[in-house]
Amino acid sequence: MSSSSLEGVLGHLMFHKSLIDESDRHQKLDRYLSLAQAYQQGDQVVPRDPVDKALQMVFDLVLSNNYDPWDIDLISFTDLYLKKMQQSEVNFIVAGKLVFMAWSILKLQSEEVLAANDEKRQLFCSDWDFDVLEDMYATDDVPCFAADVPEQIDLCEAVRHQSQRPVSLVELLDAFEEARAEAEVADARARIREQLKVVDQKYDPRNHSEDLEKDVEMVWSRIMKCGNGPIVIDDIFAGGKEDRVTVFISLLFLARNGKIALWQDDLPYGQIFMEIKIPWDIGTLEDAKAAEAKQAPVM
Amino acid sequence: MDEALRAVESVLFASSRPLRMVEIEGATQLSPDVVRKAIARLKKQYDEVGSSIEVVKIGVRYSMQLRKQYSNYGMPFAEVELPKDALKTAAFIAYNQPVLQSDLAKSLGSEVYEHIKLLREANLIAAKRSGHTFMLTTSKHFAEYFGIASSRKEDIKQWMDEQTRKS
Amino acid sequence: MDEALRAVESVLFASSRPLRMVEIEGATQLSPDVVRKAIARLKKQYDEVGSSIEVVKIGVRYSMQLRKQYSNYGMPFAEVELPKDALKTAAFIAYNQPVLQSDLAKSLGSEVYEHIKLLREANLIAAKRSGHTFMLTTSKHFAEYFGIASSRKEDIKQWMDEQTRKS
Repeated sequence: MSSSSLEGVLGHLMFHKSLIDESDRHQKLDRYLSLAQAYQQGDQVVPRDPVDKALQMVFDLVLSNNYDPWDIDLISFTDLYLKKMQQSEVNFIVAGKLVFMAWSILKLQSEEVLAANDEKRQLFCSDWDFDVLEDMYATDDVPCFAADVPEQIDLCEAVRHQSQRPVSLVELLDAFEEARAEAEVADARARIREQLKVVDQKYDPRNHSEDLEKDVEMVWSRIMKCGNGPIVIDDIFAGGKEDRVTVFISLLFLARNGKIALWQDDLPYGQIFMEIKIPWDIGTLEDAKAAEAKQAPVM
Repeated sequence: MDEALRAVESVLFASSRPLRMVEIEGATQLSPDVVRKAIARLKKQYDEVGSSIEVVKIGVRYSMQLRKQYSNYGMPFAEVELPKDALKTAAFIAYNQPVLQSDLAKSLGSEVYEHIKLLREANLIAAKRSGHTFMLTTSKHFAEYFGIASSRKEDIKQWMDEQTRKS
Repeated sequence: MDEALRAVESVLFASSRPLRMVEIEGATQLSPDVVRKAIARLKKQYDEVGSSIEVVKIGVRYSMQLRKQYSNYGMPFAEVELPKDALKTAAFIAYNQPVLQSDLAKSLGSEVYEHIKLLREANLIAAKRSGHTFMLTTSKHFAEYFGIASSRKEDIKQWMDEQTRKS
């Protein structure tokens, strides 16, 4: 650490102190000054206060790395700070806030760059409470890279000749093979599209869903007649193959909708069972015999 | 005069295609007369030194190119004058001719329109209006270009079949 | 020997990129020694006649290209890949390298991000992560692309200074 850099930091803090008139900020600045002065006097006692401890680390880094207090390289600063944090016992909340502060400023700086404003806005950050440190980084000028480029410098590409040649035979044949393969794929696709059109016409989804709804209704009414408890699905069939298919599809539909449970104990050819899942208290199951009696003509 | 000669040389060297007089005049800001004289001197210079490069007039255009006896050396580094995709379209037309432009687009995609433009510019295919589209065939130049003995469409197809079997 | 000279000339003329010795040897079927001597004689010939074309060594490669003072004539016919603005950014990087991307944006404005993308795609610059930004330098290809004899950053800077003095 050089004495000039410490003077720079002290001067920086004094400068900000002279600008403010609010008492709480005075207190904060005084705190920073006392920390910096303790450093100046070689007082290396580690502060007990976690905030002081974290701040001292900041000063330590700024001074030992000869940072310009008006222009801190936040990328290298954050990097060093995180490394130091890992080595010493610090209050991670405070340290975290400091890192977050540095990150916020960096983010603002990068947004500034992206916005590409010609006028350089004053950096402002409200998310952190070390307001004086904020001022420390907030300079009117965004640190700008002083590049030295003669005005007239102009790069132009080297100009070379590009010879052209006719297409060779092999190239023509290769191209032909590729074109033929591509055309075959295109034709196959076109054929599949045509076939799908025909299929679509045969199976109008609207008719299909109407049929399914009717089927399910019919099967449900059959289930209702079977009473409660597990039922062998054979009991619901009432006819030939077509009826079996209709019933089975309807059962799958009901199972998918959570109305019934379907299961099979012996795989793969064992009996298939089903049971109604509707809670019993809201169910309207009818005893088959009672239902038959109801339907019977009144004598 | 030497500066004019060098200016014309620069323009011819940089271009990979033959240039018309007006293009050379425009790029060099020289009068037609000066350009013409510069080209003549340049040609003489390259001839006298026995260079592998020559300055030639092709139709109404001027070009700097390798002399025939040296062109093989340059081949590996030269670029093909037709893009590969356009070539594919040319091959497809040659094999299936006569073919409707609309059918071609259905089989190979809409980029064929761009290829057909290039192929017509290179004078490799011929197009004849047919309803709302074009009927495409190979041109006479096609056979010359690929060194096929006959320009009859049946012969081209047969030749392609033979070549494919060979490869 | 003259035939070797012409063969090498053909190869260099035909190629739009600088060639390595092995490529020239392969295309001409000449020994390394003969190729090297032919290149030296060719270079001398083009220099003595005051041609707008020069034969140069770029790193380990050889190239036939327009002399810088004539490249303006050829530019309109050359296949130029990069917009002028991106070239300016490239010049800035080359002259100040290594340079932080963030510093570049501060100096030249946010459009440099677009240029850097283009320059990286063209393989003209190299980027290395440095904290939250990138450290930019010219790539090996940079020297070839611009026809600069060396790809060392000090040499590139010196070359740029020389070009400025000449113009």
